[in-house]
Amino acid sequence: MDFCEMTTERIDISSVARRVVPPECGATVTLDGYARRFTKKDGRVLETEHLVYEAYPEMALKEMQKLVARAKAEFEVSAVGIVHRTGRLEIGETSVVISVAAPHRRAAFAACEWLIKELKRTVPIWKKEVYADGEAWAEGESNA
Amino acid sequence: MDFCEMTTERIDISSVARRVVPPECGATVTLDGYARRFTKKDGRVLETEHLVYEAYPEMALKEMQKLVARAKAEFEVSAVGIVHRTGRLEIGETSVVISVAAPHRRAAFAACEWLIKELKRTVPIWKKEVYADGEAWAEGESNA
Amino acid sequence: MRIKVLFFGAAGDIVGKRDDELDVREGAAAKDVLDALAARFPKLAGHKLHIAVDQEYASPATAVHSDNEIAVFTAVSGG
Amino acid sequence: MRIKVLFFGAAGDIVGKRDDELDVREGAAAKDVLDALAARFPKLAGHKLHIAVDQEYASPATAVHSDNEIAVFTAVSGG
Repeated sequence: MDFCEMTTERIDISSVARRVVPPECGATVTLDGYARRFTKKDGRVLETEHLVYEAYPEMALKEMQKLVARAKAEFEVSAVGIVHRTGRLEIGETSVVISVAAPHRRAAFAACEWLIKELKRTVPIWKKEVYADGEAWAEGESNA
Repeated sequence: MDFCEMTTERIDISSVARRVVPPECGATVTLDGYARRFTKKDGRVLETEHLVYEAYPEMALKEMQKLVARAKAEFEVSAVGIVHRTGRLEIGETSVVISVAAPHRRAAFAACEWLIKELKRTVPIWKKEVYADGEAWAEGESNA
Repeated sequence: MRIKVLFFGAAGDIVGKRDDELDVREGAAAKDVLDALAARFPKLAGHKLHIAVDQEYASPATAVHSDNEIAVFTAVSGG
Repeated sequence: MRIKVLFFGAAGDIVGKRDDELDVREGAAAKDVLDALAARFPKLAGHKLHIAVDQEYASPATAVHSDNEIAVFTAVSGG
């Protein structure tokens, strides 16, 4: 029921969310992350033209699978799906979808929020922001 | 950007989530509620065959719009979409989708969780569970 | 005065219809409407009922008029 | 012994390639690999680097062998 995937194709949110619907559940919480056009950096507002995500694919999948196992051990959730896109993404396109199904929605919200925080901290994927006049690797939210 | 809708058709989660993507945002949190097959009641486990949702449509839309206004006043969120289905629903079919986009995902999680809690408490919609040998109106989570 | 009342959810099943007409005194409040309904449909008595006047939740003291849209229902259970 | 190192993210741009070979002493630890890289690529010095051995985060003391898959990268920024 659980799944972790990497793709270079567009991610359809429904197809992730609807794969985690066990019969004992009544709610699925889905986090949909996407590229924002404007980023504040050193007091300036940078306009991003597009993004490039690079992954260390085998390790990224292993780290995602560890997160799913930890989420299922620590929260009362029934199913978790994570899909992360890599390669070039246009502004507004979904980079990551995390769906969590649970018998009670409170656990689904808590687990989904924990999963995206941990994914950004531990899963070896890097985001490069490309501007009209340059590019920069995004700084991680915190260190692993 | 915000929207509240009632429909008797199937709800596509992506089409709700992707309508709330403002350029200053980087994350959308979506709650997808659906009919569960098994419900505990008075110590028995009932198997639901299908559901029927009834609404007081004009008032339901007004109450949803109030919730959206309150969510935007109380949380740092940019856009909210709510779609609720009525009529007959089969098990596993989505009854409600709430999507919240925000510059920072923490506010999106908090607002989405608050919205579904309040929707279940205040929006005049009623769920009837139909079993092989009878039917019953669901009891609300709490009183308005 | 004569008012029209809409019923939703379990309330509709209990009274056996989705709307009804009811006579209440001029200047009646929401509470008077609920009392009149309880007298007419004793099976409603065991239920906690909500009343909306013109599509807004009403308190027991909310005044009702013959041109108001009045709705009575049990605890909501959407979502 | 000779080891192969993979680079990802900013680390790859800084060293100008996605993998490289490096000579370290037998029984070297992850910390020795990072020190050798810092000596060879001075521009890496200003960055906090992570090292993975066989696709697992390694501590400075983790032993490395010539048949390990070793990867070096800056703080992750997916999501």
